[in-house]
Amino acid sequence: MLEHIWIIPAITFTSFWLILFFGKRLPFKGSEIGLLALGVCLLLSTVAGFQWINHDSAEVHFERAPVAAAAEGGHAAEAAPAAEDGHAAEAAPAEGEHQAEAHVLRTPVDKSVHWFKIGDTQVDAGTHVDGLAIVMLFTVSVISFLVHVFSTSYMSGDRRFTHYFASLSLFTTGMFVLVTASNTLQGLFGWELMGLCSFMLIGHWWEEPKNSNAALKAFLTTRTGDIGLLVGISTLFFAAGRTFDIATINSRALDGQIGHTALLLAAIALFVAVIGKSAQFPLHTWLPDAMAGPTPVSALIHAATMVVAGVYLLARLYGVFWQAFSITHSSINPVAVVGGITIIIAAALAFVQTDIKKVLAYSTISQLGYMVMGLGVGAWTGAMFHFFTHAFFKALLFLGAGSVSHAVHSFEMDDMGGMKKYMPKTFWTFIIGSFALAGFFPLAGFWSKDEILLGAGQNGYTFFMIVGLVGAAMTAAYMTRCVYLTFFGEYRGHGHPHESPAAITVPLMVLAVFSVFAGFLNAPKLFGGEWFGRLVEDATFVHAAIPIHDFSVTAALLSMAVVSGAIGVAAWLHFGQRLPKGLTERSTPARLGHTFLANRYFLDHLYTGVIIGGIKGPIARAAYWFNQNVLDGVVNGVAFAAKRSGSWIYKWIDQGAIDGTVNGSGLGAEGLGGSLRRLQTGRVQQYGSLLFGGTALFALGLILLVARSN
Amino acid sequence: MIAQNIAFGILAASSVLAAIRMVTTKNVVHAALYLVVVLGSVAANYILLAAEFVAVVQLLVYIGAIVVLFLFGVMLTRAKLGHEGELDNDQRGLAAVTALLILGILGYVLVDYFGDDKLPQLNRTHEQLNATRGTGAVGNAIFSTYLIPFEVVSVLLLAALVGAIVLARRD
Amino acid sequence: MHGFDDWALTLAVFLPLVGAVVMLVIPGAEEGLHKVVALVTTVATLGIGVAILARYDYGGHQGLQFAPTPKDWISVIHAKYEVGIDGIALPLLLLSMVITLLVVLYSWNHFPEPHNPKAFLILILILEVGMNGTFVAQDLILFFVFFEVVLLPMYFMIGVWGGENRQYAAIKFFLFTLFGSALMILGFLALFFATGAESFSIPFLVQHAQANIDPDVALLIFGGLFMGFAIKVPMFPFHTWLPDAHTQAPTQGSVILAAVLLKLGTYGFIRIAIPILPDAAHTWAPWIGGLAVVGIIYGALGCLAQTDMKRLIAFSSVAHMGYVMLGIATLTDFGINAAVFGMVAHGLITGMLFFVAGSVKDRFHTLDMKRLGGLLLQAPRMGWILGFCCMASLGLPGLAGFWGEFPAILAAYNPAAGLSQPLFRTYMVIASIGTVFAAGYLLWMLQRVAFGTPKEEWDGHAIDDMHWPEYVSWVPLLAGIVALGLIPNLLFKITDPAIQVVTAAIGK
Amino acid sequence: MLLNQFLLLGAVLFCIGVYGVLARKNGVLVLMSIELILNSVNINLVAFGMMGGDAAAITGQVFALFVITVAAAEVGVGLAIVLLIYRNRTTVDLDEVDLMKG
Repeated sequence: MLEHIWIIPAITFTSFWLILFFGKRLPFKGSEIGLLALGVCLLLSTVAGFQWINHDSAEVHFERAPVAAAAEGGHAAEAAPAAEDGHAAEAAPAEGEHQAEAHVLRTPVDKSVHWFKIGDTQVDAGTHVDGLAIVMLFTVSVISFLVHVFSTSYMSGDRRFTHYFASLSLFTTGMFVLVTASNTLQGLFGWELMGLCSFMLIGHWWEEPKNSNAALKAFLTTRTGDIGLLVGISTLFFAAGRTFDIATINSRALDGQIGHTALLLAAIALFVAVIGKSAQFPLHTWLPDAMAGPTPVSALIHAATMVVAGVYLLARLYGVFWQAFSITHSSINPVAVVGGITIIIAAALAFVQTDIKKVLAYSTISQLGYMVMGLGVGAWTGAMFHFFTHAFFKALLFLGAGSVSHAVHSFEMDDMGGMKKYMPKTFWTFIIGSFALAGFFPLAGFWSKDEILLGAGQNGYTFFMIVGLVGAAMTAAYMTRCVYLTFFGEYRGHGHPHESPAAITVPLMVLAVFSVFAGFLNAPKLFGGEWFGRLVEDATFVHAAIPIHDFSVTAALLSMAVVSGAIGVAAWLHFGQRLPKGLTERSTPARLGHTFLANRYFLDHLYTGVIIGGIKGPIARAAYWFNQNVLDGVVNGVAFAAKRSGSWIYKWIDQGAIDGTVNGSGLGAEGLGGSLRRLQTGRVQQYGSLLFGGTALFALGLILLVARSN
Repeated sequence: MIAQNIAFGILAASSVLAAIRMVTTKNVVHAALYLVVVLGSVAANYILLAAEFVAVVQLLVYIGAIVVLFLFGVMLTRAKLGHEGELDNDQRGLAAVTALLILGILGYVLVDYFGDDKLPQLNRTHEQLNATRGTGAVGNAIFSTYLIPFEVVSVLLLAALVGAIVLARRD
Repeated sequence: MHGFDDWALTLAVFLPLVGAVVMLVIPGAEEGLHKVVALVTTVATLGIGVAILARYDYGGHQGLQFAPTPKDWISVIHAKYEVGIDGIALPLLLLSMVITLLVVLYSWNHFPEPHNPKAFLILILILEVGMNGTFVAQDLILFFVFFEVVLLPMYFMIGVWGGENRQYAAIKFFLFTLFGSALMILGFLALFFATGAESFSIPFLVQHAQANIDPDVALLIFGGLFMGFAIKVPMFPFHTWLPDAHTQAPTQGSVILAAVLLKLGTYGFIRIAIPILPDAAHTWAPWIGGLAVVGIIYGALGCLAQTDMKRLIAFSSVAHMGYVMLGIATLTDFGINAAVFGMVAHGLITGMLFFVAGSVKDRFHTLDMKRLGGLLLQAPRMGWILGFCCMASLGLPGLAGFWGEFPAILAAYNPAAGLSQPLFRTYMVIASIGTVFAAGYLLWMLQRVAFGTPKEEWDGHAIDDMHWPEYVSWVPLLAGIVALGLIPNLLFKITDPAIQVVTAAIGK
Repeated sequence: MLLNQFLLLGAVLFCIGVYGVLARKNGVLVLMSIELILNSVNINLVAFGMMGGDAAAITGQVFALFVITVAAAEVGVGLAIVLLIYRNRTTVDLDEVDLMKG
């Protein structure tokens, strides 16, 4: 299976076409094809997972860099390249308490076919399967499969049920292509394919302008980030010696074969793409708007595809970022900073939302911030682990929100309340998801978040650990608010809510199980061993460079305390009805703060109003004006001026007038302002004179040329 | 030789002057008459160049037919026989510049390339001339070497004839 | 088959002319017969094209193929009838054949006012003669003649079957291009005389021009050629004829104009200007690249200001040809490969967009985007095809447009030796920004035309979805877009050996 | 006699003709100017013919004859057109014949 991993995207791609062309004629309108395809994919990726676990661990040995050295400052850097060259034995054991421990890598499985060739550069299309790809494949398959199941009920009776399933298939294909890609160019294929599908799915109900606007915004924002991707891929292509191959790029970057300037340029450019795709500050604004799409799509976008594509890119080309930003050497770098800012600002926004999906959307942004920050501070494994656990509980929460809205026909939390007693299954699974998201022991989110925070602390990024803790507290608090508003108190909506059918609740329960137990896969040895870490870390480039840290009870206790405290305070405020009423009316700073948040830091105004409005409005109009009046004016003006210059020269010769320059510029200006029609006098003789005059001038030029060349 | 040069001088001067008057006069009928002068001078030039058949055809066709046609045209379009208000359009300047430009270029090229090349002297008798490049020779050439072009031109004339009739017919 | 190889190109060029002559003698009332004759002619021409494709030697043979011994044509000036193709001309020749066939098919029930299928189809066939001829000509005079042959049918097509402002557009198109041609022929003559007045043959000039022409003179000559080709491309700031011509031309005219005629200019750069005067091209390259990226951004801004769908697509051509020219300006194998790919891709995609726009106009009698909307509700298939074309046009990977854009951007990172890297990298970034603009205006158009609900004036009107001529003429293009997008080697395999020859000359 | 004296005469007449074509408003006068241009070409043809041998001289003359013939045809059709324009518009002023005006 590992050799033939291309089958997985091929299945979903085929399913897309089948649904598109034959879906409408089938009894279940094409949903059965999608379900079947994803079921097979899930099966195959599970098989692939088992094969990977049992895969030959070839003799590629390396030693872990000592943690203490990294934390104490800089020695790891010397150890790292040495270790990679296979001389780790000399370099590593010298340091302190953490004896370098031999790891055995599973060899990645590569398979490629000739794609195209230009000059001496041959580009192959291929698959690259390693631990990271396997985990991604599995996660994507699970989430996508459950989303398919959920959708059969949730979307039943929709206007474009068949199209919807076709797009889901294509969407999943995009993510599969990205995660199995062996070169950046293929990655770009998957990346943009997802952009296309998100456009189609967010704008699924395109009859309303609001939805198509959101779709446009999502596509354009991510596309803006893609400028970086294009530039980055180009830079790396040449810098790494005319290759798109990811493994080669990573190893050359780590070997120092790529100049630092080029590397830095590429890393910054790629990071811009990550910011766009993974909705990091300041390009995060599209994600909340993307809630215009159907809820299961939001689950898919947020949990397993699209937005995590950016994080995946960051993780996949980590060698580049690692070297370019000197992640071990510094205590601050752009990746960590952007991730940190995103955590806080998105979490803050989640407090003022009244739409349950938007709360979750901002929470996704915030959690993506964790992953990005994790990668920024060198906690590679932690970040990937957080992606893994986040996928489950975020999908759970979105589907749960979908389930609630299915019952009350609204996403506004003002229309909810007291759902606990109407929808017990949804309620309990949602609670599990919320606690997992908040990072409550021993649910999934706790372990992964903890690993990121620990990494930040130990790698010398203390400030970012604090940011992470603050973020964790905020997460716990806003989720408490969300749960309270949705499930507790009195029912504020209309109609009669009821529990959702099995097609909706079963996926919720499956996800809930994952949310509870997924965390133990990489829990410390005490609780089951760092199995996940060993599984994914065999990714080609991680090598010895990335330090790993033992579980720290102190850190865990600290984060638990923070989270519990936040939940406690929030619960006390909400459940005890102690929220200060009318605070925004009484206190000016509070009102300003609320306005600021309610307007999402005015970033949307900046983008939509100022930048897009500017380009689409005045700038485009000015360019067009320039086109019509200046360029066309020049054309027409030339004709006009030619016509006029005849009489002008006549006068000039006749009268010996001297003020030629003034007249000329005046005429020129008149020519520029000349209207479109001046060229087109329809007078044959004028055309004739231009023709004759032109010919004469050309002949003149020719004579001069020949005279010169003779 | 000198006689020929003097003749040429007179002919050239008269044709150029007449041509200039032709394109500047304000009277359409006068213009046609100036055209006659130009065409006549050119015909005389052909004789200087020992092309008497062309010269005769020039006189017959141009002055005999074409100018008459022009005069008919002038009459039929009811131009006044005297002065007319304005016969030129407003781009005389441009036209003059263009014409002078072309003249300058042509002149430069001609002088530069042909310099003082002399026309060959033909020291032959009248009979010899007639046999080699006179009317007889021209006639032979037209009906042997240039037979096909001649036929094509005939068809062209026929087409023009039909075309002119179709265009000018009143219906 | 030796005989076929000698005659294949001549047949490919003049077969449409035979068809046109046959149609001339058929009375105009026999519409059906005219359509059949035109169809048979174009199919037969394409058949020859396919045979050429089959017999083409894809291997190491890098020179001209299907090239018979040149025959004397105008012996006074040593102009010969010299034809031949290589990997650069072959795809474009086929593109021209395919597009003509599809246009004839599309015309089946789409004759614009004032109808007259006889004249219309004859013009299309004559256009094909000119287009095919330009791509196979290996003699500058022959090239020039074919290049100009194209003008007249297009002039009449716009001037007779065009929109309201057709005569203005037609004259503007004609004069503008003629102006460029004049400079171009001047350049050709200069090349001829400067190399000793021996031959107009392109292979001959490629070998002898560089060594025999004074560098300063070469710069001037390149300037003349540049003007001629740049107007045809069209490059900023010589593009102003294009939107008018496109907006006014009938659908078929727009398709041919966008799909094939614009390529004559870029093809001229790759076939004539750069190989013959590589050093001058090297000096000019930064300027060409600069104009190209200005064109990219400028075309995009122009698009954003439009309210007319067809005019928007026309402006998008300016932007897309900017990528092609950027690729050429890098003077690298990647860049020029991208350029040829971009030409073919643009031919397919923009051709499709104009087809769709034409069909929209057929149904709604307007292309004003303020009055359109909800196409997806009234004619879902057409709407989705429009969406597909927009995606292809904005360079989505997996579709043909991507391979014209991305390798050009890639090549700009590392232009040919001696060109300023910082400058071209700046171009690269600007060109990348252009991709966002492209997405912006295309999706904006899609949103306004296809999404939403129909405007009141069309509410309740039954709008036909696609007819069979639309199916048969569109499906091959759509399939081509996908096939080239997924397997770019289909094209790179053909173009690359020929382009290596071109770039090798630059290295020297 | 110099070759150039004839060629230059031709050039002068040609340019006068060009001026006339460009600057005259009356259709008939434009046609006359065209005759001037054709005549200048004829002078050149015959003069060039003189430079070669007998065959060249004959060729030059025959060409001149053909040009005269074509000129006659051209005048015939041209005047017919002018007449038609006059009949339709009661003017032969080319400035007002602007069907092609956009």
